[in-house]
Amino acid sequence: MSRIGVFVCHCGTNIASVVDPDRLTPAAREMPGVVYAADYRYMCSEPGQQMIKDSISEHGIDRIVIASCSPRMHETTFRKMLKGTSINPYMLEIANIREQCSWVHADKGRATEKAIGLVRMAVSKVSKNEPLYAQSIPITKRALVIGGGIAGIQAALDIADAGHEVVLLEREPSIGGKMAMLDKTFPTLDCSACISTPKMVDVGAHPNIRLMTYCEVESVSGYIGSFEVAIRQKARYVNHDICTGCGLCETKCPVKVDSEFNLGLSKRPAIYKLFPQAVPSKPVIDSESCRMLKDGKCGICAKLCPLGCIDYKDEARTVTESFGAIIMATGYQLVDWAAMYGEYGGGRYRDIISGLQFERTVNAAGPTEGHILRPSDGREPETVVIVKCVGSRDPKKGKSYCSRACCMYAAKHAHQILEKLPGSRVFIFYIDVRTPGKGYEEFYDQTRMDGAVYVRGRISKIYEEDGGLVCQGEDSLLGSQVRVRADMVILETAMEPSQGIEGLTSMLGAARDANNWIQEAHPKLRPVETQVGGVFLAGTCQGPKDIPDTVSQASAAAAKVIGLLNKSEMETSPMISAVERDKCSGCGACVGICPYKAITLQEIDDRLGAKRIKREVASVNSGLCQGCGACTAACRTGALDLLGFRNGQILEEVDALCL
Amino acid sequence: MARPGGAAAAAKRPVAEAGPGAAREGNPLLPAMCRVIKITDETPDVKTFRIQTADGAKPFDPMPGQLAMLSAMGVGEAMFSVTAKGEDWIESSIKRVGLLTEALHGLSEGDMIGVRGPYGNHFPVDAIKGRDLLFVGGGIGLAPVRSLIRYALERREDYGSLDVLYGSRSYDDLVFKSDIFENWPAVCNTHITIDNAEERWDGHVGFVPSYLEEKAFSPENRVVVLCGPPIMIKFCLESLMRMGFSKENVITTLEMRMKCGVGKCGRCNIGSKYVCLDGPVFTMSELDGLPDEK
Amino acid sequence: MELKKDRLLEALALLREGSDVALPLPADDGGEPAFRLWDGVQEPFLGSNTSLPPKELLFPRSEGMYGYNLKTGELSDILPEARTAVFGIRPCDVKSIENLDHAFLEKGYVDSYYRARRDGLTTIALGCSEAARTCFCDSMGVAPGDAPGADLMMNDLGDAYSVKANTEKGEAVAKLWEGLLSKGGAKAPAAPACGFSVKADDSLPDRLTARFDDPMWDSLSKACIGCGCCSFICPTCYCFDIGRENRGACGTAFRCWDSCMFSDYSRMAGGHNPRPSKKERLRNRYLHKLAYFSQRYGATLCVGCGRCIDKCPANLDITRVMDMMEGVDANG
Amino acid sequence: MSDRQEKMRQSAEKLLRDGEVGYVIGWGATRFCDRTTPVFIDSPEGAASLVWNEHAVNSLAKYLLDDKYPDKKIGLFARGCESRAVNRMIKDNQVKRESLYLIGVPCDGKSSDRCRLCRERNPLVYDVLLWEPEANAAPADRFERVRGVEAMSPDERYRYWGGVYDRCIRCYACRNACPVCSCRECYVDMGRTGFQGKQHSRSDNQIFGVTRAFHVGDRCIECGECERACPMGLPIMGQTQKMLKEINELSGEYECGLDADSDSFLGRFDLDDKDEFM
Amino acid sequence: MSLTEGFEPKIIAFCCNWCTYTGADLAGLNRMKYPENVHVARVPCSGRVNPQFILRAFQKGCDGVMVCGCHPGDCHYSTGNYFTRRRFMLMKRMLEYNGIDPGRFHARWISGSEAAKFRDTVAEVSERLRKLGPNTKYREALREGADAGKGGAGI
Repeated sequence: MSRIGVFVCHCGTNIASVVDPDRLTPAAREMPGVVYAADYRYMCSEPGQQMIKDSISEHGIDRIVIASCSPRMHETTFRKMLKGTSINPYMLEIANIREQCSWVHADKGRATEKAIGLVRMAVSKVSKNEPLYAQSIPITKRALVIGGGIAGIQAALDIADAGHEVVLLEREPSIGGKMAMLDKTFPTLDCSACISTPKMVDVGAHPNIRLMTYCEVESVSGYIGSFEVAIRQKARYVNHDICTGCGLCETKCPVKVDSEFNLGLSKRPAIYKLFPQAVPSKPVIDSESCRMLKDGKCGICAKLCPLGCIDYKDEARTVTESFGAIIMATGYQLVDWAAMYGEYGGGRYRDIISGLQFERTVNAAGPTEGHILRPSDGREPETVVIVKCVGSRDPKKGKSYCSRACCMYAAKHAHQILEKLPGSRVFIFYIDVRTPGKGYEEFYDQTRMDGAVYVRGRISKIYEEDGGLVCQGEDSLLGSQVRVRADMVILETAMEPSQGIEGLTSMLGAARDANNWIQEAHPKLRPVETQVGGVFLAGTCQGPKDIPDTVSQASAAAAKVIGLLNKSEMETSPMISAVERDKCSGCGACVGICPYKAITLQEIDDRLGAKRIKREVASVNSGLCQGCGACTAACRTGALDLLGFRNGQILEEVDALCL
Repeated sequence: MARPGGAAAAAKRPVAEAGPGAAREGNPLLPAMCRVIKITDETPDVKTFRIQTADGAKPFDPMPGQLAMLSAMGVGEAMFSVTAKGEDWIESSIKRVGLLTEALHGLSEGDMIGVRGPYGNHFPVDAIKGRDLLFVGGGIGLAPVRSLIRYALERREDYGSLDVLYGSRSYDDLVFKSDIFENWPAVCNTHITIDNAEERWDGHVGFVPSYLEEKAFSPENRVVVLCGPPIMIKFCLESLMRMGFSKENVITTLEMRMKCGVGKCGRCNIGSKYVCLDGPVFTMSELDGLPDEK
Repeated sequence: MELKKDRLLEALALLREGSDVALPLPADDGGEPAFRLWDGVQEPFLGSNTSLPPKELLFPRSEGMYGYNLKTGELSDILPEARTAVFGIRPCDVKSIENLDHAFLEKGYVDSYYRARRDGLTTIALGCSEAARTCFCDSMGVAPGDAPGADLMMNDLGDAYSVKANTEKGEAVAKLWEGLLSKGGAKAPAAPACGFSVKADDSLPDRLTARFDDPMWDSLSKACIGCGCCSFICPTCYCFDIGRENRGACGTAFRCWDSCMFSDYSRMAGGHNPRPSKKERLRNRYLHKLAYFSQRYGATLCVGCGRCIDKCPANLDITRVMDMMEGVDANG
Repeated sequence: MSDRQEKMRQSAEKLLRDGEVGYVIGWGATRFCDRTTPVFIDSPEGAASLVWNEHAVNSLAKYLLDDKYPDKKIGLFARGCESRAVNRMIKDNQVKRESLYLIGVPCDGKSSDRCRLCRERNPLVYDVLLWEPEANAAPADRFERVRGVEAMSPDERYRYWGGVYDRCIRCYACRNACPVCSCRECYVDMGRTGFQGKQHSRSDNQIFGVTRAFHVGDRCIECGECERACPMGLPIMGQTQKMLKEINELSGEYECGLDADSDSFLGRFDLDDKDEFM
Repeated sequence: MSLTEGFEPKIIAFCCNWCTYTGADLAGLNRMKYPENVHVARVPCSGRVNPQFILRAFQKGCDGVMVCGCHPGDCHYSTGNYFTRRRFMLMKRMLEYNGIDPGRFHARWISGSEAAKFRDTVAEVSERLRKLGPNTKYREALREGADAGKGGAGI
């Protein structure tokens, strides 16, 4: 028989004024297994705790029930208290007789009855408690940041500055991400490259940061504190160990293909740096277009290179690295508007460009050296139409969400056009104008004063006429049809998660929301964590946001990682699922239910009579399991059970209530 | 509708006439509430419980080898051999293996425990009078044998030489340490062994069957009482056969799942025998006549 | 003496004044017929034997044994107080009750619960006038037309039943029915031939146990699905489990039917199971029916009612093992 | 009929002679001409005892669970119902396709009430097909009986099921015949957890019935073995079928065992599931 | 006098630790008042609730059962309550199909901030069950004298 002690807290008068301890305590004494029951004014106080500790040794108590405030309040307190006694900290149950009894009921008699019921439930449950022991898992003091945009750069720098090793992984040949492509940033209009490239350089030079560009994650295993990540280094065909980045090779390459960085507005060679300020500032060969790699004919770059860096036989390599924490900073991409909006020509009209293409156009280092020119004929546009919410807030065609940054960069684009092309006209078609940010509303006002014309309504159709683009839509404020003949149209398109997010998140076991953004652990209180322990979020991979928000989230994620890496080991909650292998038939019903991919089927050796067999059973990874217990309800045989909330314990509670 | 056959059969073996089951309005399935008056930790998973009736008497007077049905109230009942008895108590040593034994291990001194019995036959104490006795035990298997050792020691003059050969996996797993190291060596020959060498152990190391052969006990006028895990029994029996013992002179006790203890519920049969009534004590030659379902 | 058929319900009603009356009755919705307590109105189902045996009257599916209090240690016996007269019980089932008597009342211990119910039971048997095709009782020593072990024996005479008291209890019933009985000279027609017959002589138990290690048990048991159907519908299967049901400090120990065909039946606390697979379990059941019981109590436990043959989901047939024993002697 | 029986015997004999399989599970004769029993043929000579007639009623698939780790392939005569069971067992990781040799025998309809709902007479998975597929007979209205119960008032429904479970003898033939019940140890046999009382009472029987329905309902292949096996003739498929009916209504056409890949309803979720718990 | 007069239903509410249990605590913090009938059993996630718990509650004598968790999408464990939703959508229908009155089983999403919703739900369910009266269905039969301390549960 268990020897249960029950301790009833008055909580001053908070409990005692409604629930009668003089009835409750004697009633507890009568419950099966209870060998001692007492009450006190404040159980959580020093003398209260001392009294519990004394009673434990005096009465040979092996488990306790504390009838007090919510377990969410003091469960940890009392567990800590038990650490100094003969009892395991998990041999404790709390009957919530304050928040869920004395504070919500007025009738003293009935409230006391209910409190007796709650204590009886706790007594019954605790009779089935078993000692649990927290496991401690060692922390590998290294972080992996996936994605080398501004979010990843910021997070990597913060972690590295705190003294921890970081691997910054980028799948493109250079870090920099979308911010490197921008011209100016709102609302201050400072040059994007001027503020981001120094950070890129810092990353490249930081002793604690190892840059792994042109790399992709192949697989992830393990859990918080010890992830094993297989990273695939794509073949670069250029030996970066000796390459100085002189750039000679690029000059004579006979191949010209669309530049990714300039979004097709210019060409690049097959051996190339992503952009002039690329970090690392060394080229790679694009195997898809290189003549030597495709046909074995060319080899000019190899001949040119003074250091012999070119290696056409280079192959992709996979390395496996260990990390204690992972930050996801995989960013966004713009939706493929052409595929969604046939009524805008579906990509047939060259003078309809995306906002990001405009950024490249207006950038001094861009294909037009900063001159705003129409792609079709290189003429300066006189009338420009900017269409917002292309793909955003459009559940029928695109995304139902707001992409958050477009209102501001639409205003910025308008401002830049009006400034660079005096006398030009800019029409901005909008659904709403949203400017919640420091200096944002002022910037928007300024743009209107600059002469941008805001028209409320969606453009329903764009077609070509006489070398111009006719934009047709409704002015929903006036309730009339509008037609604007424009020389150029800029579509401020929606953000969507980067390509490949599905594979990466499923490798990690991280969830995605309805729109495929990575799901944060809690939308309010744990916005930079995922529900996978040790995996954090920075920037737009979690949802659309602008640069300031991205950078602050990156720093926040970095702070979480630093906090984690500062420990050499961490305790995991012992209240996790456990498998009784004898009972498990290996049906796998639990595997798909687990949100953390914590359960796998594992082959074990067993005997069947005299025969040796191998059979599969469920196996819970204690580093990944968070103790939700969803698997236990799916396990028909009850082979899986949740420690601390075992089936038997919950059934005891049910039975006890019904007495 | 009394049947004459029943009474005749009952006369043949010790029946719980004095037990609480029989005393309480004849319902043999009704336990008596007794008290645990002393608990001894034998090994990490074996405890010995000393049990007494509520008014301080012996629950019943078992013969060596007989069984008691013990219950943790509200959890369940199971059959255990009575390992010792005193003036006003009986003792059972219980290994923790399942739900019920776990509950019993949770008992404290002074707690209540349900008792009924004694059940089953007993070691043939009269038939082996005058013989040399060799007790061979392994692990918790010493428990049922202990009752007979104590019986023989109390009637030392009735029996010839007494040898106890006992082994366990490790020093920690040896049960009844005060008996095997202090009480018994003074009055009989003890031979203790453990499976693997340990630092604090300077006694014999090795398995029971080989130790048995090593000791080369003569089969002459000797009866062996053998109890332990099935695999040990098997090898010991082989050793004993090699040493020239006959199966008639090797006695063991059996364990089976039992619910009623009185030959009704059907569980513990081996062929037409019920372990709870016809056993648990059998000679090896008797077992040879039973189906191999143990 | 005889009882006109049209006065049967009257006779039963008279019985019902002094005790419960159980009859073979169909289920409310026409399901399987079984012995159920009579409400005084329903017509008995007498066309064939019941699917469920009458053993429930003596050995209920579940019965309380004693109550206890965990806090005080108080114990209280729950002995049944039953007075039941059962009508329409067939000779095979009467024989099965004799077997249950052996099991529950002999060999040193008397089962108090069974004893109480048994003392209160009066058996009024009805001889069979027609055999089901699964019947083989006459091979098992039961006369389909006569049940000497019944308190009162009745046989179908066409428009009446013959009535013959075998015991004091039976005479008491006859006396109770005095006003309804008439003198009748008609002799019961010859008992019907069983559906089939098997050879089950006195040497069968020893011949069977000699084949304990025979490979035939493998082939016999392969198709078994390991349910407890045969045990539960068998009139003589009497295995039980003892369990407990707690409500706070109070609890009840109860016993309920159990089947040796279930895997957990013989499994011990440490996990060892002396009968680990259905081969060992089926063998044990067959041998218990046909060998072990006779070796212990001198009576074959199988009474040839054929219920298990009729109901087995896998169409297993206990008599197959008897057929296989033809020509096999006890020395293997 | 006898032509087909001959084909089956020849096929089994060849498989055994060639050592392709360790044994073949089929049907054999009993004492009664209108009943067959599952047989396990392990020699080529034994194949002659195979029987195929309208009384070859029992589903054979469940026996695969008795031998989950065979040394050699198991030959199994598979009709529609066996093949659906096999699919389900593969999905539940209970048997491996590669350890089976499925001898497809399109079913010509059997004399059993369990075939009432048959929607697939032909094996959906097999290694060899012994004869041409049969046309599927129009099955009885799949959920007719469920609707009948639904039409009752709550009290009537309770009386109906109470009556059913009063008669249940807890022999677990339904469970043991069910190809989807594949736990190593059934929850009812685990007193330790205490989900289920062992008493034979109306409430414990009912709880067994509903729990069983919940455990198998979203994987039920509607073979009807549970009802066929029930010695008390209880209409227990009415429970699992209710589950299926509701799943059909909640998530569209739903039938189990048609392939070996589909997740069961309770093993997955859909963000757009109906929400009535707001 | 009707059977249900003066009857106070016994209700068990399985509440997830992160949303509903917190919401219930908040109701306390705000000193909201609701009937005493509901007893909360804390579970980590509504996905932990095995439908068999509900059957057990009715068997042992609960008049009503509630399962409460985070709103879909807000689950602390990301997807647990989506399984809850499916499971109990079926369970509710199975219970009704077996004759349990629809008013006796309720699943609700109640977030940590919805203290008022917790209060209102408890009040509503209590009131509904008060009208329905004691549950007899699925209920184990109690042996006579079981409450007199002599013996226990029913046969």
